[in-house]
Amino acid sequence: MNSLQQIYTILHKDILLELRSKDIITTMLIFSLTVVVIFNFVFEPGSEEMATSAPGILWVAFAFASNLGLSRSFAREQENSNMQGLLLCPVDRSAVFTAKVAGNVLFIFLVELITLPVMVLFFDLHIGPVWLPLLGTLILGTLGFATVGTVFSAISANTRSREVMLPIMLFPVTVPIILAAIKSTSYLLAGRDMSQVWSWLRLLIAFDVIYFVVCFLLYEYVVEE
Amino acid sequence: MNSLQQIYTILHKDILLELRSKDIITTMLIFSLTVVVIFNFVFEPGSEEMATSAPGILWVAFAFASNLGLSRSFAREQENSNMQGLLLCPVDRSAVFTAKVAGNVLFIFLVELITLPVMVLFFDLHIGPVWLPLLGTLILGTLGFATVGTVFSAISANTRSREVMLPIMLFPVTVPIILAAIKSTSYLLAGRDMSQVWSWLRLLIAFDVIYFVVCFLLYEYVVEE
Amino acid sequence: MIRAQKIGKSFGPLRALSDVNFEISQGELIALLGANGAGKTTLIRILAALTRPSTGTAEVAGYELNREQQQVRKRIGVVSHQTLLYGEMSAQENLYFYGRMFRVPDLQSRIDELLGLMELKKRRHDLVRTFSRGMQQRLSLARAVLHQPNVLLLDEPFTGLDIHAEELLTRFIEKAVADQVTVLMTVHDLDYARDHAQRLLVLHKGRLAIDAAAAQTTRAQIVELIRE
Amino acid sequence: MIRAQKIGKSFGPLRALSDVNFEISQGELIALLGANGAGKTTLIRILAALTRPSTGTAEVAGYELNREQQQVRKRIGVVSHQTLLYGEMSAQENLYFYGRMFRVPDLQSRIDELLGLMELKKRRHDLVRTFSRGMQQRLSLARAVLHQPNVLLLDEPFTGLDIHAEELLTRFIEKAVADQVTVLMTVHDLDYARDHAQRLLVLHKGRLAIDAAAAQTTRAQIVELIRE
Amino acid sequence: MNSIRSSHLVLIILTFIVIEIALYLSFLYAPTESTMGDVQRIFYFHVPSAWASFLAFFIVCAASIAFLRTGKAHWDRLAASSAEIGVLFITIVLLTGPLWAKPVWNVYWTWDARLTTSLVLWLIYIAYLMVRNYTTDPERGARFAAVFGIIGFIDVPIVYMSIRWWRTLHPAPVIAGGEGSGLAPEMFRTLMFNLFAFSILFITLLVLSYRISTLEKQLQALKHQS
Ligand code: HEM
Ligand SMILES: Nc1ncnc2c1ncn2[C@@H]1O[C@H](COP(=O)(O)OP(=O)(O)OP(=O)(O)O)[C@@H](O)[C@H]1O
Ligand SMILES: Nc1ncnc2c1ncn2[C@@H]1O[C@H](COP(=O)(O)OP(=O)(O)OP(=O)(O)O)[C@@H](O)[C@H]1O
Ligand SMILES: [Mg+2]
Ligand SMILES: [Mg+2]
Repeated sequence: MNSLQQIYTILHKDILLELRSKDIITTMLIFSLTVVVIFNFVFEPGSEEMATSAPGILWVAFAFASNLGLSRSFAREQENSNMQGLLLCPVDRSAVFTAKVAGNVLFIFLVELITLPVMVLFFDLHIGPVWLPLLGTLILGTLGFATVGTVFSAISANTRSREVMLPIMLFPVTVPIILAAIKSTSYLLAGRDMSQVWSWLRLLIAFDVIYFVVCFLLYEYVVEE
Repeated sequence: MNSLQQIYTILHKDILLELRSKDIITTMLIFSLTVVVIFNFVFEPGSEEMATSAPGILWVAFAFASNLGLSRSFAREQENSNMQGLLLCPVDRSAVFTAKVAGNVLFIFLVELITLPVMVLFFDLHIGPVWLPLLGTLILGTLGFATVGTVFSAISANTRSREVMLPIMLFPVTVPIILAAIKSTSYLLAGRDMSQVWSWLRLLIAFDVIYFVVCFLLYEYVVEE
Repeated sequence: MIRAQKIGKSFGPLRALSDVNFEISQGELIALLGANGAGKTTLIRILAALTRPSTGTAEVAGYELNREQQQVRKRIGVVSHQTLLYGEMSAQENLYFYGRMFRVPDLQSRIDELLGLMELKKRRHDLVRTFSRGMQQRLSLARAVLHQPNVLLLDEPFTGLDIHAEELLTRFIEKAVADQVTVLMTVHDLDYARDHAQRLLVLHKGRLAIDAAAAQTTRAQIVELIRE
Repeated sequence: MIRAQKIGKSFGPLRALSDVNFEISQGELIALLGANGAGKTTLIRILAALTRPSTGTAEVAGYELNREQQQVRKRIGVVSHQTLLYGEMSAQENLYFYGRMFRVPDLQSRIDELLGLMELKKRRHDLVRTFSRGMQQRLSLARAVLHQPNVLLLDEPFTGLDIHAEELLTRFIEKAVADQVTVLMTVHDLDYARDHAQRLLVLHKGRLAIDAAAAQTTRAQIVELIRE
Repeated sequence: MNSIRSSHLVLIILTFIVIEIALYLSFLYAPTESTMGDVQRIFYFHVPSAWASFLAFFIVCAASIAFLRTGKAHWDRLAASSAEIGVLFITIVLLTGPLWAKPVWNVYWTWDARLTTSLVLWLIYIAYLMVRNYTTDPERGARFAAVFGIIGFIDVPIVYMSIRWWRTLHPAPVIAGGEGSGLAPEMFRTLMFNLFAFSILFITLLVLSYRISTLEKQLQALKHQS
């Protein structure tokens, strides 16, 4: 495909900017730790609730962190109307979309990978036997979140007075993803039957595919003025 | 006081901008509602856990929503370097601070007032007899949060990755406020003795006063270049 | 190389452009003039495919603007009111990024050449956000011409440039025109436009009021249009 | 009205200004010249109390910059590279806000006067973000002079203005100077500076290279400094 | 070239001696604790590290106030050095704690008051370091960090008290713990000496780190001139 190189170029630029500032990753990392600490005050220590709500806290932390990461990633294209600069380049909108999704998935997933072990320690989780399906859930959840988030952050970045749009759209629309991810994570951690987990995972995959196709098709309308 | 009129002018401008775009209030509202909804799914509905953790969820939702509102409120002063425009005006930094805190408290409190009834429904809370002290807790918690948040949002606006720096600074530092607010809310809802509640409320007042004085004194170092 | 047909643009109730028609052939240097708010930027943005016209069509560099955007984009270089540069990347990195996006062959030497031309070589590794206004404008010019476009759309390209850079840019444009590049640029300096441009387009409240060679219009005519 | 003593400013390793000394008395119109990156904006920002100098002190409008900022602020009007306007408020609302902040007496009629002067009256209720570049610059000028400052610090005030607005501004400045307002402005147009300013300050790589009346320097001298 | 001043050399040697003694006391002199066994010896590093970090954060606050009042850059450098070392020590607490917790509580972590507090403190001072590094203009970064350092330090006692009222599981204070804190005299003496030793270690690290940042600044200045 002839735009592969351009996808790579955009991705490379985003990684370069990230390596330069280490903004997104470090801050998301610390942020998700902070979220975990804050959420702890919701519960009495050592209580049952705490153990059962670990998957919820985990995903809410990831969702918040991703939201911030996404808005940062698009804010970068805004400073000097850089998105217009991208639009001046002879590149398909779909290539821009793919590159942006790839970058966002990469950053968010990295953060999750680093945060997860810390969470495992903090909540005394036993992920030994289920680490593989857990990783799958993580990737699937991230993919869905980043896909929708990429489109929405483009909308919210492009249309001025609708700056609010990212969280307004992102959270309600991704509630299904977050829920499916929470459910399968908690089933996995509770050692439930794989078939039960699988029903949620299937849902997650379905959401991912639908969102990706729809977003891919809609993206070009979103980035243009 | 001769800067009272200027405080009012700044506040009036912020309210005008908000009325025009409604972005701060809508964002915060949607966000806190989403948090409540997600948590609703984390627990089995109608369970014991749900009732005991309601105050925690309430405050965590408010804290995260406020964080978003605070960062937007400062982003507005940034678009065309408007903060520099404010600094060119012959007005004490402390007046700018007071106006900004007032605006933030106003917006956050409004959102809380709208969210609260929803929470009451969702979590089946009984606030009839304690609504007055509950409102007091709400105001006190908001005040402390907005005070610290106003200083930190001015700082974070001048850092790289500003969206993320705000919560990273804000949440750890406001842990005492969040904690005291959760405690008094849950004592109130559990129908505990007013003297027990009062000991936490007193603490909250003490925090508010300390933070306000310190932030008031430090603000001038933050806004100047 | 550029043909605009009945171009109109409304922003809500406000008509920024109405019924604009003109043609520019290859190797022409055209100045787009007009009062503040006359619609110059809007027109340039439409020709650069950054905004869709409300009505009308245009052809740029031999391709239809609506249907063959990619082909158009490959062949145009745009300088706009914003710099379109990444503040947190260095001058060199910005050019490298755009160069790759345009698949510029032999990119590094092209970058060296342009940084040399704009006299930014010493600052090539500094972050763009630390640049002064004029330095950013210079880099923005370098960015626009990186891929050797056939058509240059320049919106107030002299903004913030010192007199030395102004001369450099003038010489650059002259050379480009000699190489058969088509240039459409907005300027406020009437005398500059009259001295350098082969033809003047003057917008007046969104309509094309004058389309003539410099020699065929008087300065007073244009001034009057700008004064309203 | 302005006295700069040994002003220096470093950005990390980069020295943007070193040892700048000058004095400007009341009612003078001074042009600040220099190549891109020479330090003009940095100097203006220091005098406007928007940035602290790394070394040195300054006195503006009779007050010490560091100690009596409020007094200084009341008396200066600043136009900078940014417009400092709120995009989501109308022209009228922007001026009203700044007017109240400066406690401008009889504000409404002052706003009317300035909107008339800048010929923005028709657009007074439109949001500023929909303004064209030149219209924003006009409004930014109105904002800067709203409170009838004694000292004007203008950083490239002509940017984006059409020739008509340019004349308006020139006349406005001349009138202000006749009323004993002190004006320090940066421009790139040498001829304009030589024709209008009583004295020229030329920065060269952060140092004050020339401080002389226009008649006492040749154009060539300045051009050479700008060419490096 | 006196890259190491003699006063520094004295400090370094003193620290070395004191730490050697501390090691001896902790591993050989102090008796093995009856229920927890040898793990308990972590205690002698765990507690002094916590103490050293509190000291460090106090210095951050004091130096920040001094910096804002005087605008002298050396106060800022002192605050920055102290914060870095403080974060180092609180990190040691956060590492030794779980190491100790696993054998005795059978989990690495629990959301107990003292543990949560330590984590919150760690987060606050990580944020402090980030504010400094993430601000684009170094002069402002110093000012921001100072402001944050002051507000953050108000939190140190508050966080401590408030969370203690909230929940607790971690051992009660031994030093001012009143009756029955049940520490053998040898243990108590060892702890006391280690507190002293870590204070010396902290001071040495601070002095050296401060010296390094001064030298760095001079190097920068030299680079300007050339
Ligand atoms: C898991 C992580 C842990 C953390 C973050 C932690 C943190 C701290 C901190 C900050 C202090 C100093 C507090 C003060 O002086 O007020 C402290 C003291 C102490 N810790 Fe821990 N601790 C941890 C685990 C443990 C464990 C597992 C034990 C033993 C069962 C333990 C025993 C002690 C004792 C005996 C003191 C001295 C108490 C005093 O003198 O106040 N800690 N710890
Ligand atoms: N996004 C927008 N929304 C509403 N109106 C707009 C928008 N952009 C431009 N306009 C209006 O369209 C008209 C033309 O604007 P344009 O920017 O094209 O003018 P211009 O000729 O470039 O002026 P200048 O010389 O000041 O740059 C103006 O009246 C302007 O207010
Ligand atoms: N925030 C900053 N960080 C680092 N360097 C800066 C910063 N601001 C300005 N500089 C540098 O200081 C020097 C002077 O910049 P300044 O903006 O004052 O130039 P200028 O004379 O206004 O130029 P122009 O004519 O292009 O507007 C330049 O080399 C610029 O790169
Ligand atoms: Mg324009
Ligand atoms: Mg400048």
